[in-house]
Amino acid sequence: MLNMNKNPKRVTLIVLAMITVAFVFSFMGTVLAQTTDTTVPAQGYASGINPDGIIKGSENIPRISIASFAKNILETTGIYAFFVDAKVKATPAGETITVFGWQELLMIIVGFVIIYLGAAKGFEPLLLIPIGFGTVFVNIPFGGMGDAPHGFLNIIYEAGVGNEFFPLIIFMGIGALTDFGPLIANPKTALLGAAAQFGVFGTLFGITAFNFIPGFNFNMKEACSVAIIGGADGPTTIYIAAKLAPHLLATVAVAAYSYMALVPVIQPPIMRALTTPAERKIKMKQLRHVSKVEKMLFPLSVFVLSILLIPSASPLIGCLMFGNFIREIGVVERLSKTMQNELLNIVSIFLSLGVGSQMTPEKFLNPASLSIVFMGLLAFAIATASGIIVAKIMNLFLKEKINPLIASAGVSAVPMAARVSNKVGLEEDPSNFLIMHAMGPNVAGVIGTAIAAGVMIAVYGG
Amino acid sequence: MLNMNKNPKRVTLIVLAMITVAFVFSFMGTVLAQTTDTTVPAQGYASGINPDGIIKGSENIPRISIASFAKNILETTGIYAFFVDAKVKATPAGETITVFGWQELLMIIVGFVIIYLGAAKGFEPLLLIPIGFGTVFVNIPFGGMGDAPHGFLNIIYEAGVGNEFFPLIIFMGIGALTDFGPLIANPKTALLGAAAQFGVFGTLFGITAFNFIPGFNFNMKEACSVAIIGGADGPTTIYIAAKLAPHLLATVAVAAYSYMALVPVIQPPIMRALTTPAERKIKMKQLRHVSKVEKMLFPLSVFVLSILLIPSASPLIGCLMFGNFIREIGVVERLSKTMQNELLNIVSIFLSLGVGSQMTPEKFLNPASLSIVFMGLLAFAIATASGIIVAKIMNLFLKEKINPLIASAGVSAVPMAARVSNKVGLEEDPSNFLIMHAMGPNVAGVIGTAIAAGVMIAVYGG
Amino acid sequence: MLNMNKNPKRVTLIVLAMITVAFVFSFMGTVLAQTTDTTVPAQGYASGINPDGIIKGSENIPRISIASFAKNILETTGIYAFFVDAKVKATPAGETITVFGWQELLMIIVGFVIIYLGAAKGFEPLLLIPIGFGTVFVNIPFGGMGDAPHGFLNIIYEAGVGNEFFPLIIFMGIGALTDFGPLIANPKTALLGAAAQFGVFGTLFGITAFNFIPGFNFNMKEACSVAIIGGADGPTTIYIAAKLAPHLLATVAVAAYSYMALVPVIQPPIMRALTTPAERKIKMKQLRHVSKVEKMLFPLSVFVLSILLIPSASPLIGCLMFGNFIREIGVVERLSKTMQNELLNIVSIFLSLGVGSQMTPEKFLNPASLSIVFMGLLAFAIATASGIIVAKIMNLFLKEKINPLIASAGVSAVPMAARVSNKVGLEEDPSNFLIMHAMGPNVAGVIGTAIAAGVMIAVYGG
Amino acid sequence: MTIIEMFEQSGVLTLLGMGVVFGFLIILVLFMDLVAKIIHALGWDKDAQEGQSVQSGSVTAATGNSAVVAAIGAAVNEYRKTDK
Amino acid sequence: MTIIEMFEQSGVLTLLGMGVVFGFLIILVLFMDLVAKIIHALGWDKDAQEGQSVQSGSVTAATGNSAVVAAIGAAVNEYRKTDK
Amino acid sequence: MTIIEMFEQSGVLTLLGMGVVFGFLIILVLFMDLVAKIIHALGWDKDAQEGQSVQSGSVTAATGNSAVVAAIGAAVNEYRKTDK
Ligand code: NA
Ligand code: NA
Ligand code: NA
Repeated sequence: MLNMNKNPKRVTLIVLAMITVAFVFSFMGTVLAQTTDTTVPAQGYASGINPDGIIKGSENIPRISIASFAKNILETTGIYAFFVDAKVKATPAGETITVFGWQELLMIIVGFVIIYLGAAKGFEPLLLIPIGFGTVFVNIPFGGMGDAPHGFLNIIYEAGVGNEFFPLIIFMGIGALTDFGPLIANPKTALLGAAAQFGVFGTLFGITAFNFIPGFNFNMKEACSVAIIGGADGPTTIYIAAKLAPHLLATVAVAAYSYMALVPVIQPPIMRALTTPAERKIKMKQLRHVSKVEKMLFPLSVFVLSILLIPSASPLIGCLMFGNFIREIGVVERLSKTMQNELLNIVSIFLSLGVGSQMTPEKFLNPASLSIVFMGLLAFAIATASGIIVAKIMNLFLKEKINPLIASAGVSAVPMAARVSNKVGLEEDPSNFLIMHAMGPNVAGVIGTAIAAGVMIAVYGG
Repeated sequence: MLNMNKNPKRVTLIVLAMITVAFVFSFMGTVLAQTTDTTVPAQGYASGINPDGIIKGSENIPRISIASFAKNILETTGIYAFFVDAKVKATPAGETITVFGWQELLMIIVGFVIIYLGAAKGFEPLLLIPIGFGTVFVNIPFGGMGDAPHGFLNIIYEAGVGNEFFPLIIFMGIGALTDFGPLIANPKTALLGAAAQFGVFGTLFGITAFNFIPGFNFNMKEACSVAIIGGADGPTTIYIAAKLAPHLLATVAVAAYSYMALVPVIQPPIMRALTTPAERKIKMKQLRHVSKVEKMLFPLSVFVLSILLIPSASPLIGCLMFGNFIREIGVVERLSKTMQNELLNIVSIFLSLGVGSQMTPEKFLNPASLSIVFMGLLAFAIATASGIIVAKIMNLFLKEKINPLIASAGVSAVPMAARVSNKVGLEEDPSNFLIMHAMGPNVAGVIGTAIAAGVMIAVYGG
Repeated sequence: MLNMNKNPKRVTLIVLAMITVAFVFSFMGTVLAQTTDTTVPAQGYASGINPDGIIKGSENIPRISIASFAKNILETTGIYAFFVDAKVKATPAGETITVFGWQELLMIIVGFVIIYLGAAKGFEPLLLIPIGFGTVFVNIPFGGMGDAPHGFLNIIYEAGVGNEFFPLIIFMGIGALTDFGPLIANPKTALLGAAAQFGVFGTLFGITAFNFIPGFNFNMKEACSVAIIGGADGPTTIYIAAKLAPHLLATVAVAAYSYMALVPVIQPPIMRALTTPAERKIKMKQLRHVSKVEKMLFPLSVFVLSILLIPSASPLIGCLMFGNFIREIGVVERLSKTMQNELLNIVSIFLSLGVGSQMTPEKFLNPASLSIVFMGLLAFAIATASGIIVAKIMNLFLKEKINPLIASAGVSAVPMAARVSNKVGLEEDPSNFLIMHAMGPNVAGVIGTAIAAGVMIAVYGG
Repeated sequence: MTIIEMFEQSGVLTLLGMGVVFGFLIILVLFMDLVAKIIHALGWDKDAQEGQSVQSGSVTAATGNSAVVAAIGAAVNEYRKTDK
Repeated sequence: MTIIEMFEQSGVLTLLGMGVVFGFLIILVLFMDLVAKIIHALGWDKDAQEGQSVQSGSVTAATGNSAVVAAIGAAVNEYRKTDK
Repeated sequence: MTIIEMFEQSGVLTLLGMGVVFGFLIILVLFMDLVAKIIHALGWDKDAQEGQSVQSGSVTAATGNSAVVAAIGAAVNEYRKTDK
């Protein structure tokens, strides 16, 4: 047996011999089968004795000539399709729309721009690169990757993007990656995470205002799906969009992730404008150490409170806290690692590809997309500002002042926003490290956005 | 291109400019689309020139007032639901039943108790923690996590719990983790693994007896699903329940895993009661070393024998031995690691959540659940005792006596039961390490239970 | 709380007490439920006060006697089934066929032969071992592992084998594992990868010729599915078969992987026959170093060209290049590792099991299978030879001669074929390492085969 | 729903939505304070009090060894590649 | 099916089910003995006979290095965290 | 379709299919040459020019350390197993 490696030729011969034996047997079966035929064509079936017969099963195979082949190959190039194609598709609203080849090309370019943004350092590459590829994939003419039921992207979308599955798995992974210690050590920073949700709700007015422009028709469900971008939470955004306005899913998801990547650009000017140098120099007391027991009880506490008070937010909060409990309990290191790594990575790839797969002309190329881009920016700005303002109000009552720079981290975008707080603080005082203090509002922002999402679901149905 | 990181603002501007260009294009499409409208309401559609028009698509959006919102938010709290809720559901038997809010609360508490049991060191935390979270998740009012078709837990359950998928994947992983060496070195200990199956079959009588109590109605299929708990094998238990009595799946799975965790509590008293100190001191000869070729041939041998003799057990045996063959063959280390780690962990999380998702009032809160808990305990006790008794009988005929303490490991619960054998042995003689000897019956118990499951499927249909 | 580990018995008691309380509650529910009964049998339902009653729900449970049990167990052994069984099944062509037990046995033996081939060092064990197990699994009588909808293998097949899903995931993984550097450094070797596709198209004639033999009926779609074996690319082969001739999927996949494993046996004689010793001694200039930017742009370039020129090949090319871009871009190491390892391994296991699950008598035991085995061999031989011949033709025009031994690597079978080039080269000149030069045609062969597949899909429909 | 009505609705939703968000997080803050006090009273936070010095020590070690960590990481990576 | 009948059925199932379980495992034991003898006769078990000393050696090494292993494990873990 | 027709069809498909395959790969080769020239002109390939010595150095190191790598690999493996 172990000699096999030394005699590969003999092995090959033996295998071929075995297959030949199988053949002899197999013929018996087929000879039997042959008798149960249906209607034989006039020419009979092709074989050596009847070379002019028809090959069985070849009836519906198209015939090609050099000319037809050349024409066919030419007409199935992408170049040709981009110029000539015109397909009738249905918009999410049920209206028929003609999608032209150049629109597909435009979307492919959008896809490559997303890839470009993602591939540049620090722009949420883990998400934007696969989203960009998904966008390109789905718009390839004759690619069929988004087609039901067997297209690659359709399979992925149906598996977990159009429902609760992938977003909640991602939340489990985020929970397993997150250390809530800074929030537990200084619980009042949770209020800054709450304040940032003004970015979510305030944006509703802006979206409503867009309705004054002809061509824009946002109803409240759609407005909520757009406004949640201000929460700076990818999975929550996708979760809400899938429930309230699936046709906007891709656009709001891409906007959310793009602005999360742009947090270092959007936030600092607002932070500087709303704070005085003296405020930016406020030093905060070092955080107390948090015991293991507190870290273990925290996820359970948040989960129980969410069940009692706002159960429509419980799927999001529950999965986040499930992941965090697995992390902190210590006895299930295997599961914790899997949630943080393999499972999170695999689902990230699929969720991102699936989000990208919704970036089709009939869903994306409409006025709503543009307004979503502008409203997303507004939402981030409001969230940043309202966090800072609430911090300043809190400072009126607190003995130990809060550095308002940490309040901008309440938008979530963990841990990018906390790093921005730290960076702007260091500009003013190079010895003042705010990162750990900013992590408190930062992780509270995730909880706050989940609660806001729960309110929307409670009001407008899940 | 590489300068992008240095000029994030410029990049942002460029992107916004590109999007605006896309917008110009996009309007063309929608202007065309606008023409294909249907019936316009009397007021016309809303826009700047017709601010009193109806916003398109807003017809079915509910309106909220402060009062209705407050009422709605209040009535969708968990606290309210636990007191007031009453839903009509169908039991597995098809009868309608009213599920009250307090029953959901009770199940959530049961879920947290399961989490508590799991989180405590050594109580099968890898399984009980996710089962507990699944139990809590599915019972959250307004959470909808168990609802078909898009609920998180429903997706998981349909994907692999209600069919053969996850249990068999777990068996592959267990096979890849198991070293059958001790069994190969001392094959006669396999008989102790067989003897422990009395725990499975003997429990049938107990379950039958429960039918004397009004309100209990176990038929043979249900009795088999409960009795298999005595095999101390989670995936086999789930596999059988999914085939013979899906409505009992969660209860028997939780019972099985709980008692597997309680093996160190259940077994020692029985072991001490049935053995004399002299027996407990029996020293066994060191196991011979097992060659690599034997380890490679063993999984194939067991698999072939199961195909020839009891093919209805072959899915279980086959997957176990597939994993073990991958482990022992050595040339596919990649697959072996994946089966042992990532795949096993991911599927464990999903299987456990899916099992938990079956713990609903209409399935769990009935007399059967209580009897299952007691019968599971009985099954473990019978399995332990019968293993020991058979070992004592074998000692009447063997020259090299078997220490009967290793026979209790025949229940499986790998490797917990073998550790218990070792511990009880050390109490009597601190120099007598039984762990390797006990691994033989321990892994044989897994095979034995799979065979018993095969018998049940052969008789009562798969 | 932390004392729990010290008092497991008390914990057990507490838990049992809690369950008993739950029981008290639970009875209320069921007592209510009992009232909503339907028709009670004449004897009444069984209980302690009516021991002669019928056990509710036991009406349809079969009764067993010792004789019937023994008969049943005997008739459900594999041995019995192999001798006696005869099931009516439908062939892929829709004809009814009787599958006998011995045919299932034969397929199980084929499965074990595949396992044997795979388990021997160097024979694509990562794929052939699971394919072999899949083959065995699906043919186990009474195993039901391939049955719709709940069979283990049916679930796997439906999830990703019968559609685009698993093959494209594998291509992503291969992309993430492949270094295209050698091809970028010496692009003209891409032509050798193109030349090897003669192995694909040339085989069409052989398959057509088989139609002369009575019992063989290959139409063009089937011929393409078989010919693509010459591309030596497992996922592409499966992808094409799933689109053009699903009933041949397993056979062509197994043939493709088997011959990929046999490359070291098939290629060297052809290589030696077609080259002179002087040619085999040609030394090639060391490859220039390839910059990171080139490696990053390469996957995007190939992807864009495929979209513009032959979009029907874009799903394959696109996924390959997605994986490669993730690899080369460097900022998403997490995703790159996941694609190369966990995701690739998990999907490999499933794809292979799913391929194996198609190896049933009704699909495999027919004349087509035998011819596929011979045609696969022919395809590999033509591919090898045509690569070498094109290299010799190119040498007529090139100043820097190409060693024609590297041209055989154009068949793909990465990196086996490149190693064979190196080995045959070393036989002639022990200082002439060709491996890096051979990697160019080797990876180009993957692209070339994907283009050939794209042509087939463009012509015969996807 | 007209645009004016939608502004109104947005106002109601903002007012009450922010109320719920703040309400929840304030209750959470109070609850966490309570839990922290109970834990302290029961003495379950000893690991944190003692751990302070230990933890900072381990952090230093980790930072100091970052070159070693990177080296091991690279080695493991290398090993993985060879392994395939 | 009445309760009495179900007791009877349980009896039949126990009797014959245990028969099958024991039957299968006894055949397995005999088969394994046979396989072991054949392997020994063919000399394929040399790795085991020679391996004995080697294996115990490696076990000692592994145990002795457990601190190193733990350190590397921690380092790798640390590396993974930084890596994200 | 008769057998003769199918031979004919195979011929057409071979001729044109190989044309497409060669066409695509020739365009790819030309495009790659172009990209390489542009990259060189822009000076983006400096890492490759400088990297030459560095890379060969690292390769030697990697080879030299293969024992260490294997040891670490084994240790990590061991660690994983204990970990479960
Ligand atoms: Na947020
Ligand atoms: Na067992
Ligand atoms: Na190829």
